[in-house]
Amino acid sequence: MTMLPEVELPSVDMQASLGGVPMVSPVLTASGCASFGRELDPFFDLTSIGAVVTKSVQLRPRSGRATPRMAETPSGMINSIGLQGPGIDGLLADELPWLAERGVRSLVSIAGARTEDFAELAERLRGAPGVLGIEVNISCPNVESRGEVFACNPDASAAVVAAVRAAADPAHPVYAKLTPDVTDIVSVARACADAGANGLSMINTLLGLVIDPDTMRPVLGGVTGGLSGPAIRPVALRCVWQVHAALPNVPILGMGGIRTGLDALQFILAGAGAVSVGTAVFNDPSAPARIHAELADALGERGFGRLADAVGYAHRAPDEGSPGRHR
Amino acid sequence: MTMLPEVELPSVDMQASLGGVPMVSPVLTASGCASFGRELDPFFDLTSIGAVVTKSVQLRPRSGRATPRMAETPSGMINSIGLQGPGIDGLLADELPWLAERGVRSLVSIAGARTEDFAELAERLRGAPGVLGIEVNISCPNVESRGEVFACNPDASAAVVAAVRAAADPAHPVYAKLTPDVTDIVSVARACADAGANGLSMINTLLGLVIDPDTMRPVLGGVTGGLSGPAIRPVALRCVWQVHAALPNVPILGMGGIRTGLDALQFILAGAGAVSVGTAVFNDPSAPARIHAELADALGERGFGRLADAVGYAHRAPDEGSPGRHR
Amino acid sequence: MSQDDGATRMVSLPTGERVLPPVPGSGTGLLGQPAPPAEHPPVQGLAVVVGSRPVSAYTELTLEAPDIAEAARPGQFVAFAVGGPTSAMLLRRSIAIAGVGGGRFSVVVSAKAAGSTWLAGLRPGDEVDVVGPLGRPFPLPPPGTPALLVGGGYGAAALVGLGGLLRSRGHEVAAVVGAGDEDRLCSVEDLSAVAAPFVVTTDDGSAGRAGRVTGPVAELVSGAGVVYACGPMPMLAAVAQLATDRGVPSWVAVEESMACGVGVCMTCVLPVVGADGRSRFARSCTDGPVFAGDRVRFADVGTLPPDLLGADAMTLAHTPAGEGETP
Amino acid sequence: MSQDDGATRMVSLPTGERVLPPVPGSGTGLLGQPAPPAEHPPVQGLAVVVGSRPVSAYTELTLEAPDIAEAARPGQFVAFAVGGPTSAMLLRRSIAIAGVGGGRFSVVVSAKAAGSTWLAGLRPGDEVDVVGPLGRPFPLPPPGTPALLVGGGYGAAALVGLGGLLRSRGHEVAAVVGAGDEDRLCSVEDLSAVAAPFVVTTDDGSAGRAGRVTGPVAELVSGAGVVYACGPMPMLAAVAQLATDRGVPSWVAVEESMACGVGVCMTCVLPVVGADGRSRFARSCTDGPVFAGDRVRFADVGTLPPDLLGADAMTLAHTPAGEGETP
Ligand SMILES: Cc1cc2nc3c(=O)[nH]c(=O)nc-3n(C[C@H](O)[C@H](O)[C@H](O)COP(=O)(O)OP(=O)(O)OC[C@H]3O[C@@H](n4cnc5c(N)ncnc54)[C@H](O)[C@@H]3O)c2cc1C
Ligand SMILES: Cc1cc2nc3c(=O)[nH]c(=O)nc-3n(C[C@H](O)[C@H](O)[C@H](O)COP(=O)(O)OP(=O)(O)OC[C@H]3O[C@@H](n4cnc5c(N)ncnc54)[C@H](O)[C@@H]3O)c2cc1C
Ligand SMILES: Cc1cc2nc3c(=O)[nH]c(=O)nc-3n(C[C@H](O)[C@H](O)[C@H](O)COP(=O)(O)O)c2cc1C
Ligand SMILES: Cc1cc2nc3c(=O)[nH]c(=O)nc-3n(C[C@H](O)[C@H](O)[C@H](O)COP(=O)(O)O)c2cc1C
Ligand code: FES
Ligand code: FES
Repeated sequence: MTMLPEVELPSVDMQASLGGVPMVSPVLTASGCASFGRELDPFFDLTSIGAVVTKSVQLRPRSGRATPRMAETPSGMINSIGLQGPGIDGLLADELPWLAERGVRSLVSIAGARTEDFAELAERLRGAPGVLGIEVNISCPNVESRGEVFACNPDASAAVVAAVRAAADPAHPVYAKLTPDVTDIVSVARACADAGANGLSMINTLLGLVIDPDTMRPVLGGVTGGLSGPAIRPVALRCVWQVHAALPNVPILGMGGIRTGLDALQFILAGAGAVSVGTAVFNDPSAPARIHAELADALGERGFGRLADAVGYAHRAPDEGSPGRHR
Repeated sequence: MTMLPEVELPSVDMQASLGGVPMVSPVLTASGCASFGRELDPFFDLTSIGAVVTKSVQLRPRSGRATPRMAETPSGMINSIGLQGPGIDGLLADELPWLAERGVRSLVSIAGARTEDFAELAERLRGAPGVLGIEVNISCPNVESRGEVFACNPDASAAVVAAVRAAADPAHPVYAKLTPDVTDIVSVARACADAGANGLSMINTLLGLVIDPDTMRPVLGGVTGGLSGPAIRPVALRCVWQVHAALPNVPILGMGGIRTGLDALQFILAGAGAVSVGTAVFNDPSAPARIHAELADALGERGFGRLADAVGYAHRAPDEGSPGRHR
Repeated sequence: MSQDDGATRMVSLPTGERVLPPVPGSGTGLLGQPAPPAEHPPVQGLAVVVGSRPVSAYTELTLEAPDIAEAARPGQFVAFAVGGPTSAMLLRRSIAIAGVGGGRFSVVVSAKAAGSTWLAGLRPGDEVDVVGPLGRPFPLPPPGTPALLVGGGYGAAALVGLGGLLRSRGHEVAAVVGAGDEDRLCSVEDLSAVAAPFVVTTDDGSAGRAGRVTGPVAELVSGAGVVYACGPMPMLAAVAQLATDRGVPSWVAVEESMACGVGVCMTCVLPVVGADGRSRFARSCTDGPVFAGDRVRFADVGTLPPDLLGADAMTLAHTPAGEGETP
Repeated sequence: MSQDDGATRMVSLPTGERVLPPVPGSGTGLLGQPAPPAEHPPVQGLAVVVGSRPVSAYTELTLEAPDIAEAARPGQFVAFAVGGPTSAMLLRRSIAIAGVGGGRFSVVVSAKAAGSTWLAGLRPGDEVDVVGPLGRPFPLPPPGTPALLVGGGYGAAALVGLGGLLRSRGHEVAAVVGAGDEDRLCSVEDLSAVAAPFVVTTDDGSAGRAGRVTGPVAELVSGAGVVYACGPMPMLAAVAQLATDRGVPSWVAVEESMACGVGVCMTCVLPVVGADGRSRFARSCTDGPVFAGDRVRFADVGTLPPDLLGADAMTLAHTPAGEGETP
């Protein structure tokens, strides 16, 4: 898959940043696609990637939904897990220490049903070992707004972000994770940035449905589910492109269907400073490390000395050339 | 691909309806994926399908956009054609007569930049030979609203639908074609139905982007483009499901990634009374006829005597059984 | 029958395998402890197909993969990437390991839908990407314990290695192998070579005794000190019940739909009573596939039992899932 | 050199082929008429690979497909479905027909990205879904006209059938075949057997004359009554220019990115001067791939020339495309 150069390439500086916090790699896992990291330990060195993004954690332990929880779809899948997880207590007691002991950095994804839930979670994470920052999964139904998803509403999104920013450890950058299922993603992005988000994660899954031709009912216990995987990559890239064009100074953690280094490169060129690898991990549990290597090669091949120089590069004016051998 | 039954199945009544107008088959082509039908004539009998849905036609001939106009994506493609076409005069002079002479029915897709454009097009189609109805492609930028896409706004959508309904031949059912790129597709659907739409076509493409790793710029001349194909099928099914659940009496022409009879079955079960086959035609130019046959077999296998009985069947209450052998 | 006082005791064997006595759970009144994890972590790599032969309705593949073959223990499985480099199928297919030896392992594949059909079509010389060994192996009984093996359909294949191992350790082994019809019987020769009594059943009487495995199991279970079962869920439920009713510990290898196979996605869960007596959604890939038969809440599979840990936090999730809630 | 009075005249041959004299366009001042459509409509079916061999940097496949082989005329192409039944690649790959005979046809495939690589990897005995023959064949010159064939890279393969046909009709045939380097030369043997003079060029001088084909073409064109060219766009542009400058009619087979290959999608267009003297975006699949060399506006390929028919209607389309506008 990787475009291996025939000649030895000058090594590319792959240092990336998460809202100002430096990372050794721009490649992270995606929330819900790596659990809390442990299970991927046999497949690659977890300290070699930017961070493990944890499964979204809530205040209380959650069982998640009844099965079936997933269906495969063309070049993707839909899932409806229901945020099964140990809750913040379990995270702090069992998961974060395991990661911290091994020097693995984490970006903790938090989810809630009320603005205060998010704030409380951020507060609880103050000073937690190894935590690089907080990803706010606002693609959750807002119990105070008849279940409308926070991320579908710029005001509700801004309220959560502001509360989290106020409650969180000042050293923790706060990334708001956006849903693509909106008419105008730029307005939600802007609301989050104005409310103090240090960065934006995009995209969460698209709402989808699959019907089982045998039972002739929806496959998923939850009826609808989230569509992920390479199928959605063009939508994710479009969102990153639009938001970077409108808000060029807001850091973006790009995701949605990244499977190879060249996929990751597209997100970087569109404006993402770092990327998360989600569903591809199910296909290839060592994908994050492989993608880091492939991306480094791809950047080197294109004459980039530093990852940072490639961020947003596809937005350059029509007459601007390319770096290195493309110049 | 098709689930061929081992025993001879009782034949299924495949008669379908387009807003009350009967069709011999529930399978149609999709706008922009069959041109005006002629080119598919070598591959299957055009009179055997419900209708040819024409490429969206505008008042004047249009050149369309500069190339590149497409990029392949995982299980899909993005396109940015720019509505190249002969305009309504060319349609009436060359295309519709060709179809009518052969007894091929057409659903004419119309597009415009102003509400009046749509009304004028509908007016021009009064009494046109072989025309079964009108599909209103409201996924166009509205010149009077700084290019905002009509279908992203319930009021703008309703205005177009009302104007078309008023101007169109009363014998022509009017279908409004919705975009999935909205926060709440049900509200747009309801606005269209309230404005007099006889049915809803869904979905149009999702807005996407692909970056060329060589030029390191967007592949498409138009930067963004429409994502279609099996990749988007779960999103399309979700839209059909949601709208049928909210507006069970509004006929739906379902589309988005249909490639086999079982795919079409999912749309029927979710609430579509008929389906359009788009991108799959590029893979298999005889797909509409094949899908008709596969769908008929699939319905027969599941004990349905009539297509009509399967429409929306996946919404039945949890304790309701299945027809025929699934009972 | 060999039962002891209920204390958990691990017997270390010269091969490094850990032997867990299948004894009543301490304090929970259950017979089985949770199966301990495998000793060797999984690896990922390309395996070369060295043999393929039809086995009644199935295909037996033999693959060269020394890492996996050496680490594998009976009850574990592997996960294959399917469809080749341009596949639209992103998710791996889990298949039980049927036998190991000489740096090779074998699997028995039932061609169901596209992925397993692709697998079954592999030819000698083909390479396939595989991750394994995965999951927890069958715990071995204390020396001298007579064992009853019960296999349904291709599930019998997963018991072949176990049967051989038990015999080589001097255990008495009985086996019951059943299927819908003769064609779907599996591993009859291999298991009959190690087991006595050895009983075959088919639902339709086309081979062996007519009826389900439960008939012979009911007769044989009281002579057994431990029961091992692999096959369809209803069979596992019935066999576990028979064993538990007679006070005999049982181990069942369950088959739940899996997206990742390595423990990171939470799609493969089922309700299981934990060591602390509380029920949780346990992952069948990493907490299983082998569970103590009396710990699996078979009747509740596919539901969300209200007493599950964290079920109380799911109130909002009972409405159809919003896109971000779904994860 | 044979030129006549400029009237369009069709010569019907015993084989049923239509021969169009390559004469100056009536009234437009152009040398070539639009190429007439093929006589036989395309068919779709499975072809069996009966041969595969490496040909320098390419792979030559021979396929059994009597329908296509018998209907095909030089200049036409076929479109292969790629990746097998579980492929993520939806679009067909267009490949020129290199030779026909005995119910078989052959193609020369350059493995570029995933689809063409899959094609090049087909083995004898494999089946592949193919549609063809597609596109308009090279019109044949009036008896006695000396012809010059110019092939670049694998484009030379598309001229092999034509060379043979012209020779069998008694035409003098000269040929120039060029490529970047020796490895990318194609069909040298086949063409050298029918053409004299026969010149080979490589950009790097690794075989034949160093430099581009344009050198020898400039020398040979004045001895020709018609020029046929197939190869990369810049080569076609240069060759057509040389011919037109000398008043020699030329036919070029262009290669534009195609989604459907059958004329329904409008992705494959390029600006061409029509019979009426007006420029339009013509489909290279059904209006081409063979165009009169002086009708193709090579310099404007990839742009939207303002004088194109319907370009004036595109004003709104100059903003980035909205999802529904894009089609
Ligand atoms: C631990 C374990 C051991 C297994 N051992 C065998 C075996 O020895 N031989 C055999 O033929 N089959 C075995 N299976 C079942 C096999 O994994 C499925 O039949 C197969 O994945 C179906 O793939 P498909 O492409 O035909 O079906 P599809 O329905 O198209 O599969 C779509 C997706 O659902 C998943 N899926 C569907 N059914 C199952 C299932 N029953 N279990 C797990 N995932 C599923 C697939 O992995 C894939 O991700 C085992 C399953 C598990 C969990
Ligand atoms: C009339 C015609 C004749 C051709 N003859 C030959 C031939 O004889 N031998 C040969 O090796 N190649 C030929 N090509 C080019 C060949 O079609 C492409 O190289 C091939 O489709 C690329 O596929 P891919 O999977 O490698 O690339 P990808 O870039 O992955 O293809 C993605 C999509 O773009 C389309 N595409 C990309 N490049 C082209 C292209 N140049 N032309 C048409 N579609 C393209 C593909 O069909 C596919 O739909 C011909 C093209 C045309 C239009
Ligand atoms: C099984 C599964 C579980 C997920 N769980 C979460 C989650 O808990 N929180 C969250 O913010 N996103 C979750 N996601 C979304 C992913 O983090 C990611 O945004 C999305 O899948 C798109 O990326 P991908 O295509 O690389 O998977 C989940 C996705 C999958 C497939
Ligand atoms: C090349 C192409 C051109 C299209 N042109 C139009 C169009 O002119 N008008 C329209 O309403 N939809 C157009 N569409 C959208 C399709 O009609 C259809 O809604 C969409 O592609 C989803 O269906 P599919 O996945 O089966 O292709 C076009 C789609 C493609 C791929
Ligand atoms: S299959 Fe992913 S956690 Fe078990
Ligand atoms: S490739 Fe579709 S019209 Fe030419």
